[in-house]
Amino acid sequence: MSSVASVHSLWTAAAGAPGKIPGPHIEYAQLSPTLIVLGAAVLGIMIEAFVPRRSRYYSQLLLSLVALAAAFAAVIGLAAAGFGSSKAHVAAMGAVAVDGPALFLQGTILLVSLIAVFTFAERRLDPAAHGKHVDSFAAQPAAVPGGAAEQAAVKAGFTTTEVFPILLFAVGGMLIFPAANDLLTLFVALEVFSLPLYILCALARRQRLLSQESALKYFLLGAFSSAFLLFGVALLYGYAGTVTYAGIAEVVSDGAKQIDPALAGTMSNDALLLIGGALVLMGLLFKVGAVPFHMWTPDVYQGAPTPVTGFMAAATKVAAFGALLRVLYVVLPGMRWDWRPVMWGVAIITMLGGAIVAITQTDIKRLLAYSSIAHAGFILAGVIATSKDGVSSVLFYLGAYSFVTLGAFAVVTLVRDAGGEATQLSKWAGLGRRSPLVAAVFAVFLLAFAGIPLTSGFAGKFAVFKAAAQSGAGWLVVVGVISSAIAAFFYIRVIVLMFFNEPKAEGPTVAVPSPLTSTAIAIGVTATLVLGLAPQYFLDLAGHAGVFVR
Amino acid sequence: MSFPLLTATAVVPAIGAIATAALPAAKRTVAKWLALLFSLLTFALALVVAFRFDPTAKGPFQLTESHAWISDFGVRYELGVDGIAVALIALTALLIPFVILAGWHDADPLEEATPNRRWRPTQGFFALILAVEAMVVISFEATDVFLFYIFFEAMLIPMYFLIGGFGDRAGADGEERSADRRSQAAVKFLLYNLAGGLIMLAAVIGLYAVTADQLGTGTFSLTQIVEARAAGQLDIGTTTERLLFLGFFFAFAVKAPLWPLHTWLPGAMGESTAPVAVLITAVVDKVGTFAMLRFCLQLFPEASSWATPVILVLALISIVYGALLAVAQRDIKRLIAYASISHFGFIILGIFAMTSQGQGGATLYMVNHGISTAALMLVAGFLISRRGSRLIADYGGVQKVAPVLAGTFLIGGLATLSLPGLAPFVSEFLVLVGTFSRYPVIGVIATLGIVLAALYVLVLYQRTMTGPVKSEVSAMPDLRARELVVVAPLIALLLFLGVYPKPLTDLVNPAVEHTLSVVDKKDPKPTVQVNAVPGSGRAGHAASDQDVEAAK
Amino acid sequence: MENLIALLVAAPLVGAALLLCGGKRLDRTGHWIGTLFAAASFAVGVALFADMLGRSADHRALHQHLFSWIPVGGFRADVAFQLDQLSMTFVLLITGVGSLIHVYSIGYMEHDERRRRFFGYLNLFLAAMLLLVLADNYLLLYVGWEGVGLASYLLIGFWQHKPSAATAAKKAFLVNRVGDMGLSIAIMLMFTTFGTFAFGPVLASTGATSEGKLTAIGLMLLLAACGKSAQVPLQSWLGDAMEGPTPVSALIHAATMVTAGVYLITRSGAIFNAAPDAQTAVVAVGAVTLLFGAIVGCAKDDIKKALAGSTMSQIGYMILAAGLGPIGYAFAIMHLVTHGFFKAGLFLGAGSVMHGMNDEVDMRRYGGLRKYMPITFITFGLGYLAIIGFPGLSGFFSKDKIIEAAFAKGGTEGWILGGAALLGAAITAFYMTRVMLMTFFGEERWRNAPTPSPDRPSAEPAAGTGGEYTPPHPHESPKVMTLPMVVLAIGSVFAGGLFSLNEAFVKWLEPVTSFAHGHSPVSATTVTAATTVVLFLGVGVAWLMYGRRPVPSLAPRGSLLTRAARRDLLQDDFNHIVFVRGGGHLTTTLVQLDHTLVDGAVNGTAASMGGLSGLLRQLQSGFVRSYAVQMLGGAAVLVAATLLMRGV
Amino acid sequence: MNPVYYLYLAALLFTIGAAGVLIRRNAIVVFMCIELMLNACNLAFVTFSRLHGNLDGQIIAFFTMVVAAAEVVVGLAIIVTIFRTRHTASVDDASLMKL
Repeated sequence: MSSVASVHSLWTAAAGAPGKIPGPHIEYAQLSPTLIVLGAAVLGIMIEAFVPRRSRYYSQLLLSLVALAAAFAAVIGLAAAGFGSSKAHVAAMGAVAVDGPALFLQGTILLVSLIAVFTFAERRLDPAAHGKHVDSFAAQPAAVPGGAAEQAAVKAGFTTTEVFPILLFAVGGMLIFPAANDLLTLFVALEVFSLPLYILCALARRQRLLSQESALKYFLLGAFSSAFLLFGVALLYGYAGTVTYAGIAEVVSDGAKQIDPALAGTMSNDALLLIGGALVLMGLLFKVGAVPFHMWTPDVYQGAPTPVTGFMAAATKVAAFGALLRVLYVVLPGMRWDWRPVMWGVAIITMLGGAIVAITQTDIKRLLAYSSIAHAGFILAGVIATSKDGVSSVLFYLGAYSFVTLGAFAVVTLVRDAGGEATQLSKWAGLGRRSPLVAAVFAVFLLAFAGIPLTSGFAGKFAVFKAAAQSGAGWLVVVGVISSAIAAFFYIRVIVLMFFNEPKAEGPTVAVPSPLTSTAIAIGVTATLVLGLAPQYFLDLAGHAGVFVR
Repeated sequence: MSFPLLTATAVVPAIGAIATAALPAAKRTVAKWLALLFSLLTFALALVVAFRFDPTAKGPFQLTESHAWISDFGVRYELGVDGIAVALIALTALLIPFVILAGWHDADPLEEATPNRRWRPTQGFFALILAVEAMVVISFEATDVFLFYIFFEAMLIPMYFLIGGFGDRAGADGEERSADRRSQAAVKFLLYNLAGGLIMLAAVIGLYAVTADQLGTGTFSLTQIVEARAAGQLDIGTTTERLLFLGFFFAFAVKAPLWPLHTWLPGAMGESTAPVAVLITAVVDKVGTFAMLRFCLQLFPEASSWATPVILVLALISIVYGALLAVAQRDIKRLIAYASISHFGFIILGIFAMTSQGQGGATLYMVNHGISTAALMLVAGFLISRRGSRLIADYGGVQKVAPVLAGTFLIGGLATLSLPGLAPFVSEFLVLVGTFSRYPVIGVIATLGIVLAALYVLVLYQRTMTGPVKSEVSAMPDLRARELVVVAPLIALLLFLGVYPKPLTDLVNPAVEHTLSVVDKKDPKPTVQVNAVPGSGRAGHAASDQDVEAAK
Repeated sequence: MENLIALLVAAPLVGAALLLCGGKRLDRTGHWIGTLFAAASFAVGVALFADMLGRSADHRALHQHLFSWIPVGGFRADVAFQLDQLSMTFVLLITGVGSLIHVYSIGYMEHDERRRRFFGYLNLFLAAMLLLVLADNYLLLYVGWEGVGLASYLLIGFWQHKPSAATAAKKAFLVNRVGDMGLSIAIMLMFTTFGTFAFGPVLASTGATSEGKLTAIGLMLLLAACGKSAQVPLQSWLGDAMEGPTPVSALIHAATMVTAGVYLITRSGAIFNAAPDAQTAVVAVGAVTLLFGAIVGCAKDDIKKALAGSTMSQIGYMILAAGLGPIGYAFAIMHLVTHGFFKAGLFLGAGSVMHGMNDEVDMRRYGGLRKYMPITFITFGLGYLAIIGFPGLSGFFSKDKIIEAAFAKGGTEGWILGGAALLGAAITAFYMTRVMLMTFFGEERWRNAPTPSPDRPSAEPAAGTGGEYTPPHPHESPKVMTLPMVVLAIGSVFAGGLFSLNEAFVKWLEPVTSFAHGHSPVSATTVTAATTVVLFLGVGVAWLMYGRRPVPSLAPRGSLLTRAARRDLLQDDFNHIVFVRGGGHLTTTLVQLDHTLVDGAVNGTAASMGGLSGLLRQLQSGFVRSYAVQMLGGAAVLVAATLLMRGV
Repeated sequence: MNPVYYLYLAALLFTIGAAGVLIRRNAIVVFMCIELMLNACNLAFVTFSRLHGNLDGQIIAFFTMVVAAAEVVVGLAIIVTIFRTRHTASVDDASLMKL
């Protein structure tokens, strides 16, 4: 029974004697994480409306932290209650799955967003304007940059506290995305977390032009790709006559059965299936940032406010890969032999493309963007394994990677000069001399990206490649290895820059952050090292969460 | 398992590294002494290991420790040592204190450098050295392929900072140029080795896939794999095995370094300070050759013997090529670097000769080469620090003004050309005999190496130490007490091991026998069986008499 | 008793250690310490000799096993000594002559501030040389073999501030290394063949293996011998080795070290006996060298170089003899010993002359010195008579026997060898007479200033006293120097006769080297007569050329042969062109290769990556619409690929 | 009339939309093209819904409209802001970030 089917029954009932309307049956407890976050988001809007400006910042911050923490607790509770393994099932009348992967990913997303909130709330990095602390978001985004309105807004000490509820909306969408169990929910969730992100991208306090440009690009391309996804959904619906994963999977696996000849043209028409599947995949790959759908990544990462970039880079990837996994493992396992080779190709060009183009980057944020593309390739290698190991390895990788990314971008926010963040690589020269600690921390993140042993990056990479190798894609591993060798080159370049080059006179200064960012970075480093030295516990976690419910 | 001795041996220097790094900028001298203390502590532990180790005992590994670590990857924290490992651990632990002493002032911040309480190069220098020691030691102890791999790779990072971060201020040109030449060398070192390591990673994963496929659960335990293979449970397909072997060997050949993968070494050794250069060639590179012996051969016996001919030829090329290039060098340290390439050729030759002499010799060679190169390179370092130049042409007649320095330099050089009576001779001759007894032609060509070695060493000595005294060196002070303390023990050791290497051979032989048994190779038997009667040539003349009679 | 053997080696070794590590505090007493330890070693030698004589011929060999040196697998190398008659002979020669030369050096090196180190090196040499002759296996012998090489390197280059000395030392070591290569290959061959390389087993079982193997071993041993004993083609280093202090030339490059090759071949007799081809090679080398050395000796004006040439040629005799097999071994050793006496004496004499002549070595700057340094003159003269084989003196007995044995080889080979040996004897007489005349007779050419010439940098006043030329004041050397010369002179007079008393020496060595009487086509008396005749011929010619008319103080251009001989018969030029220059080119090209090819490949990959990256970057044009196009294209490819997979 | 034709129409509309996105410069128009694509999807949904004889497709169409509306809100907001700052709505002008 699917939600839409219930309505259907309503329609048929209407033909006969009027009966009472059966309400849909929703397991609120099991959806609690999502509901808490979205509820908090709504509440946040209320706050914007009713709470006086001076106390908005703190109330919003408090609200978001509490909400996310509560949601995380709820996830833990569900997992503890066994919804991750034994009691895993499909809730909300087939719309949302509550199972291991879903919970694991939701947990990761929530943690990541929790840390992201810290970086969002940071207001010590920029010099205080007119005696008021300012964060990295525009005082009044609608105002023309440098225009009178904006100056007034700055003078008045406006701050865009809306970012917190917007963030929460995005998180809500991300929580549903990997749990979505029918294509409609998938599409809606996609939009629910994309739209807030488009807005967030446009809110940078400094370099507004870049920020707005990135928002525009992200929005247009995002909408474009979601249109493709939607069309794909339509075709799949046409193929299977339903949009529930289980339903489609059924039709896919045991092909055409008892269909009235009237539908012979469409029903179980493989062309529909294949094209539809491909288009849906494309939509997801776009979010993942896989070549050739990666074009938005560097521009958006560079233009967006760095806290937002960090949040996007970490959380979006987690959510998107979650959804991708579910689609591939639940909807399309029947046609594995069709999409695996294609995905191999995608994975390879993604790994190589990301690594190679990154070599010649000169902006740290763009560099990290390309590295995230390369990493998307590595993760895809695990996705393609189509085995329980594959799933759990991807889950682990996502967890490890998201923390490293958050930490790295948090560090980027610290290195500043007169024009705000000094993202020009050349300006980072000799950072290791001026402030060894920050440089060392960043070096740790870079080494983790490079997959040097004893960092989480290595554990993740090994897990993914192992899964790939066992699924018989040995040469995929070789390519992965080669591209990580290439990738090592530019990570090392940054390290050289920081430690072995003489600092420039007009070089950037490292701002002393408030406890907020410090904690964020600290958590990042700890996670990186712990997951590198003793990953077993988390591997087990991911391992237990490796089964999808159908 | 009582006290985890092996872990302790690796952990102590690690702690030392952290402690040293933690010291504030002002406490430079303290840092030095602390580092020295910890290195000596490690040496003491290494000695304990050596004495607790019983060469005659059964079983490949001793003092073993085994704990679960990452069961998902089939990885266990498995330590254990055989004779070879013990010898190399002892070597490492022995050399580090000397390296630290020799580098006593190498990392003192330049005077003109602005006082910066955050920037603590000295602490960093010694901490990094200790970190390298810890990682090297544990990779000698690891009997789990994955565990080994992790530290094999991880040790690149501290090495990289040592090379790139600290140079002798003796570049031909200004500090600025030499600084970026240095960082280039460091980057080359890192990327080259990283690439090798990543190729190996693919092979490691492949190994896991194979074991997981055939043994049910994937494992990296060397002993387990060897036993399974012996019991016939594990049968890696020929092609797979060869591919995996190549993956492993490539990494080790880069590290070792084997021609044509050697080009990172001269740069790295030339640009870094003498102690760091010693660290590279005498300690870190040994991990490569050691790993060939322990992992390549034991994990992939068939593939090893399949690849042997090619490898032998490459080793041969390394020997001659390295020596010839050493002759043509203008830079003292680069000369020593190329000499090392030649020597590594000998080591690899010995390993893949697959005879007990060859492999025993190779192992001894690792130890002896470590000591001799350390002696030569450190003295060279002292020399360079005095004159502020690495160019051979800038020296001349040093022998007259600094006889002790020259003398020690000469002894180091004589060891490098493996003069009988000094340790390297024993190992080199063993390698040659071992190779010759299976591959006569290669053995003979390799013997050319001893002539070329004499050439580059003596040319170096003549150009720097003899002849009329150059004005720049006329005021050169002789070795100081600290420097003598560094060099004298090394020389004494060279002499001792040259005259009485038995302790070492006794340590190594069983391990070598075990390796050969795993590879399933036997020493070729002599064509004539003689009843070895110790004693005078009397018998000989009886025979010769008969010959004479026959002749008539 | 055998426990004393180690003492032989240990004594000088300890001495060396003391002197080299002792530091400045020993500067004043160093030379005495050195001499003491040398003498001690000699005393032990004598004691052992007495003991050995006390035992019957078959039980004279002693054996001492110290410890197991390198045990790996089937490879067993021990540190063990073997003292038989052959070794004994060498021990006495080495320690005896060695001690004498120590004494001599006390005077000769008096004014050198590094005298202590000099004695240290001398002791080191003694130790190594004794190790060489006492070792009971080839590997230990190899240690001594290279040990003496090292000592000679250090001593030749003792005056390191002179580039020529440093170069000569390096050259000596390198050429020797080539020989050593032969020795090590020989040892490897033995190991693979016999599974051991101890004298006993190897020599006992030569019968059990193929002749080919033995020939190979023999040739490799010969190569080693050529290196150490300065035989053609590895002879080039000996002449330059004269850069070293004269006592060194006397001890190492005349009496002892250079004869190690003869020892090696004699010791390995059993191998050579079973490998005729190897023997032929040996005799060939010997014959060629004895002529080569003699010719070179004729052309040199440098007194030491002339003597060096003669050393070469005399050793040629010994090698020749050793190559003859059982009929020759004993005489080879006998000549070796007598040669040890008179050649050492001659060198010490030369040293004494130089000592009196401000280290002038050019014989054309000598002349008429006999009345200024009588003792030197007499001792030198006796040595001279001995070397040219003047009847009754020791050289006569030993050389005569060798020539005889050469004929006894039989067949044309015998005639050729005998002829060569005879010719050699004649030339020897010639060049030694030349030396004698130029040095001690004729006008006193050193009184007038030298006529400068390009090939004589020593034309500048040797004393280096400013502008105008001050003639040296020739004078007799101090007792401490003349005494050893006297002793050696006595030796060179009587040793030969003593040895030949009813073949005492042959009988003494017979158990070790096995002796067989050669059957000479020409009777012993004829040979003796012939030798005597050619001897006087040589002397006569020399007298005509250098005795009758005055010697020009500047060397005449001379015939082609003379000029070639002055340049060591162009051997060095050959080496220079082929090895030095050729090698130089080779290495430089290799360096280029390493940089451009091997390393270039690596850097190339890195660079190409960068280039590729630069290209791909261009796709990121910054225009949304181009991004959209690429996405669309990607989608199309994705769809197409999926469809292709199914083949729909 | 064969309902499949509707599908062809949908595909055609989708393609036109996509082409428009690629061709047009004005952000607003580009955006409208995207809307066109979404509506093409709607048509497809409705058609399939008719073919399959269940209502899912039609329901989805409603959802799509809502989503599209939301997109309009966000999209126009962004475009308007950019227009304010740049005084142009050409997407090609927004190309500061490249390479």
